[in-house]
Amino acid sequence: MIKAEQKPIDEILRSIDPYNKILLSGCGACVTVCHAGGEKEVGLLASALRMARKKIGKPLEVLEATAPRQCEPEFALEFSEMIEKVEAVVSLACGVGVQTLVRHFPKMPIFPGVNTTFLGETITHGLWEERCQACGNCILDKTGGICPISRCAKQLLNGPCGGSSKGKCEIKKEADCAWQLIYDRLNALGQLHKLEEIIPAKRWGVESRDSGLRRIIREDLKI
Amino acid sequence: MKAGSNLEKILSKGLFAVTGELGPPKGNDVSVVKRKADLLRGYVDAVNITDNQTAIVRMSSIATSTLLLQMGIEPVMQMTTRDRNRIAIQSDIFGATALGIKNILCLTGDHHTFGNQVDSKNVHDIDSIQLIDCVKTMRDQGTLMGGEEKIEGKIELFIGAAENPFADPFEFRVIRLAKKIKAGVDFIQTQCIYDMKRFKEWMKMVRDRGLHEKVHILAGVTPLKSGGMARYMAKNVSGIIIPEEIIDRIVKAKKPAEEGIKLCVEQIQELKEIEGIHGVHIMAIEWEQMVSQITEMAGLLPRPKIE
Amino acid sequence: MGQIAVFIDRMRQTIPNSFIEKLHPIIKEIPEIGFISVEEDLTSSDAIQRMSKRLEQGSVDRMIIIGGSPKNYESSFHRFGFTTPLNPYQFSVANIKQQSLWNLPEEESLKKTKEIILKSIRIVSLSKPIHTQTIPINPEVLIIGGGIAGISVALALAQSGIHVNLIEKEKVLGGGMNELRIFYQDLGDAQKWLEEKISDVTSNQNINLFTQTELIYLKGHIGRFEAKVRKFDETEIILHPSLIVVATGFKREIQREGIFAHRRVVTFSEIEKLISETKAPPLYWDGREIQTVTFIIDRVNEDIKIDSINAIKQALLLQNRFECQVIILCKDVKVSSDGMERLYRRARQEGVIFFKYEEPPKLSLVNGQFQIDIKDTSVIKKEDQWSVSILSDLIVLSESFKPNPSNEKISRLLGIHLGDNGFLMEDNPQLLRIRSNRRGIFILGGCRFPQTLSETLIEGNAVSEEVIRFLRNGTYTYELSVAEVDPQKCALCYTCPRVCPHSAITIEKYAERNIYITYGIPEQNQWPAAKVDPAACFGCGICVGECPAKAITLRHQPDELILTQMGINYKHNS
Amino acid sequence: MVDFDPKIIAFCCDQSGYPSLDMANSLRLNFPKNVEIVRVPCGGRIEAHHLLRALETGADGVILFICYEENCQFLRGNLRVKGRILYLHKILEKIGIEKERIEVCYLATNNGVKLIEALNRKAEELKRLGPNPCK
Repeated sequence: MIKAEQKPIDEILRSIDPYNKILLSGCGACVTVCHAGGEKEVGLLASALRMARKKIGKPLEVLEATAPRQCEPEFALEFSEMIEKVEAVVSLACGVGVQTLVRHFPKMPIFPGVNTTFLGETITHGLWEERCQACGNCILDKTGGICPISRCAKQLLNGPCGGSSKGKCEIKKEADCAWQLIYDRLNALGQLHKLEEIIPAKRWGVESRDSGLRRIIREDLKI
Repeated sequence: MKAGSNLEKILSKGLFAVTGELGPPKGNDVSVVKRKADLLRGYVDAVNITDNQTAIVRMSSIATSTLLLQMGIEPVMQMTTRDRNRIAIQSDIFGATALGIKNILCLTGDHHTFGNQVDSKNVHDIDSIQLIDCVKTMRDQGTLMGGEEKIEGKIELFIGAAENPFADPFEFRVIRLAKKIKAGVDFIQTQCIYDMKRFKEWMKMVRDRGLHEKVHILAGVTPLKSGGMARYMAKNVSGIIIPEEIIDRIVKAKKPAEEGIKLCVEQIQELKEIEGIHGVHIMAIEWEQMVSQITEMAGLLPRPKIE
Repeated sequence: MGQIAVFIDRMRQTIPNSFIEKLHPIIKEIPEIGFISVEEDLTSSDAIQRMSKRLEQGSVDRMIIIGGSPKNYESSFHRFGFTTPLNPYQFSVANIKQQSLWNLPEEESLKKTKEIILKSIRIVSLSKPIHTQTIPINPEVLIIGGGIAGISVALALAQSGIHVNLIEKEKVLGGGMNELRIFYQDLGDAQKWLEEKISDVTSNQNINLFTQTELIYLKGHIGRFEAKVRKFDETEIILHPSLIVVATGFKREIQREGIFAHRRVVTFSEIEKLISETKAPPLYWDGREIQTVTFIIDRVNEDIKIDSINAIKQALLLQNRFECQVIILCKDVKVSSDGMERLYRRARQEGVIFFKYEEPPKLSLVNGQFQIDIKDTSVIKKEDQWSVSILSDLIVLSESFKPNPSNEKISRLLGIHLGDNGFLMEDNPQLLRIRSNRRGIFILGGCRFPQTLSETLIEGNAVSEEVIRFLRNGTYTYELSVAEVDPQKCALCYTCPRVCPHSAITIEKYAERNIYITYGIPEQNQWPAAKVDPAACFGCGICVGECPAKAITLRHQPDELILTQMGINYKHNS
Repeated sequence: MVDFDPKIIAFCCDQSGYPSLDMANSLRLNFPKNVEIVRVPCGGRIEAHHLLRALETGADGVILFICYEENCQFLRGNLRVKGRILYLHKILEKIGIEKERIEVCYLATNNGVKLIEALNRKAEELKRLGPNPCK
């Protein structure tokens, strides 16, 4: 799922400096799961913002609301009534959710409250790691199910660089070398022969974000 | 002949090749290049020109290689995929070959966070093996990468790559070498060797697969200047293994630098005896003046002249 | 909403009458008040009876006490079995004992007291009644592990008419007890005793015995567990125990290296077998007559006392029955269980030699005998300690006691905690150690910590007693003062199942997808959400504090009660 | 030092804080003047937003009386709340509020004297810090 981290409060305070009444909107999906923008975080941040503004003598009124999933237009529109009452919105949803609000409330200033960080999984409670870069053409079948694009610092597709040492990456010593993991896994599966194949260069410019705005169109689903 | 470079000629004649390394200046001061090149002239068959090594911004390897050509020294132009996408890579190859460069070393490059432009975006459009494939396609098929598009003119390059027998997973290193050969590499320069036992083990794996007959392997050596340098490299540089006894030997020596040179010469002599080693690559980092002494002591002089 | 009863507790004249007189007019001002009653000591049984009678008249539906600590009232109500017609959660205490309010200057004291009383009234007005729930329970128990711990509990429960499923991984019952041949105290035949117990188990109608059987999964909670076990022939059986007893024991292990690999270095189990099988002296081992035996204990297992006790028992037998000279080398003699101190003294009287060591004894072979060199540490000064050499025919060595390797799997399947040492963990050292962190699952015997037979049997009795008491009524009643998840808000983030200390939360399909189907909703029409099992929840509120979606409320202490206690009118600003 | 009676909200865990409070009451120890007691079943029940709300709605300081580490009846409630406090301290630092205004004090069941000492010390400290600027 999408992982995000809350922005530093001073940055959010700077964004909303000109306003006296804002809506702080959370999202009940990914950002709730990674404890960055669920209802609890909304409440905490609202209190913190109010306190910070009271301290400098510019009291702030904060409305709080959390949508089940902010990136759906209908859920975003549920904020309509509240948005009419405020001067600006800080959204704790991921970058997608923020833009859903932007699309539906063209005249309202809307600021992000989190930094959307990556697509990742929970390793243990409180530790998340990147697993996918949405490159647009999955190669996990070739690499034993471990993604070198998101997990190798150099996105190498044909084996580890010279900096792989004792299973760790030289760039981030706490990170496992993706290619060590791939080697171990293919070894365990008895599929080391897969490593002998040269994986051709990826078609970044056609499949990934380098191709410009990507869209998925399902004609059959269109209403 | 694929490119007709001096290095290619020596290797294809079955002679023991010697290559050196030159780091371009952190600016446009040509005199630095000249001074370093003069120290290597006549002692090596070709000189590697690094491409923004350790991601420190330096004079480009194409420009520096061209300066060397003008001085009458043969360069091996290093090219990393860290900073160039396939448009820039192929364009640079056009330019380099037009300027007379005949050797290329295909690398991924050190990670940009090690350098002095940590905020930059790394490219890694293709990796080193795909780069080898790209150069080979340009040379042998006369087309651009992946396409049918014909190249105007003829690309002649002797294609090299690096390999590190000391990184992990050890068993993967030979597979990776085989992949590079499959992609079309002509010669290999290895990471600097101190752990002779592991290197010999690796070479045995290379020979078991018959790879030593498909590629010229140049063993990398780096003379150790001091005990401090040995310790630092062993501890901080991933993919370099320096056995304790070697560190000990340098640390305990009365004149560590001299001992370092002596050790390096011994290593070259030992490497020469290994089946499948076709040359050495001497990386005397900021110590180019010692190359003459090392090659002399190791009995590698004079370097053959081939017309 | 009905009216509020006010009881003023003078706490045995702690609060002066003059102060109470001043309180009356203040309280009377409050509109919700039904009646006011003053008691001398509200924690006494007759006062509580009076209070109960007063409340039965039914004019009020909630009450406050003005007095001391709520904890006092709660415990004495509990002690005297006080049942009011009021719901116990619609009750609040204005603790004016705090700061001895009556000792302050009059104006300030009255102002504060009024504040505290008003706060109590606000709290009691917000409190919602919390009821109890009763579920039927089967008198059925699952015991995992057929060692002596499992056997003893199984027999005790079966005798009380409880249906027992006893599963054992191995072919035979007995577990670690099979190594014990002689009792400690009366030196009786332990194997015979065990065999009788095992035959009792196999012949008992109430015990369903599954050998070579393992637990595969467990669902549900106390009173309603569902366990799947797999037998050696791959058949699977689903059981529905109300409670589970884990008694998987521990493992013995010995590492024999160097001289310890010699044939005449034996383990406690081997010498026990030898002693019990040799009828009369002399004692032979490895074709050699044994005259001197040296025990080396505390080499491993430094904090476990079984070795000490075994060594003393065996030493006495060797010394008396086989006329051997016995030496015991140890770091400490650990005899802190029933009668063991006496046994130790007897061993000394009978001539068993005890030597304390600090540095490990050195062993060598001299003319076919072991020479053991140690430093005598009875002298405190190190330089005065002299070396002692002992010649011995036989060395007895302790095996190390290791956690059962299956503990990890058991802890994962059952949701009970594993300690750092690999043994299963009791819930809380302050409580009964047979309770696991999960309600309805007991742990006993060596799977928690290796211990002597008698201790295990005592623990077994305690478990049996708890189980019987729980199953006696055929129903289980618990208060719904627990955490509750709103499935609509649950983001399925798995935070609460991970943080729940009692494994009372699981992700289950239970929420209703379609509002038009009003009951008996089939599973495919339910969506998954975190679910707190009210029978298993202890009501601590940790999950409530963690939930990122604020989907969990603590029924007996929702946010509004906390904010009211803080003095905030919770409606404001929220 | 500003002369005022700082308002302190004291959260008391039912296992340690509240029994200690009872003990302090029985010993008739002197409290600071302005203290609100909040009784919670376990330290783990205390949420971060309760503490911020406390400061926001007029408290000058908050103190949590919870069980010593490894002594929680619910195994990890005290550790969880400790984590929440660490997180809150970061927030307070960012918005320029002294993090000393939120404090944890570990108690056993019978630490009545320690509880009162902590409360009095807290009151002194808050007097030194001055009134909460976010009231």
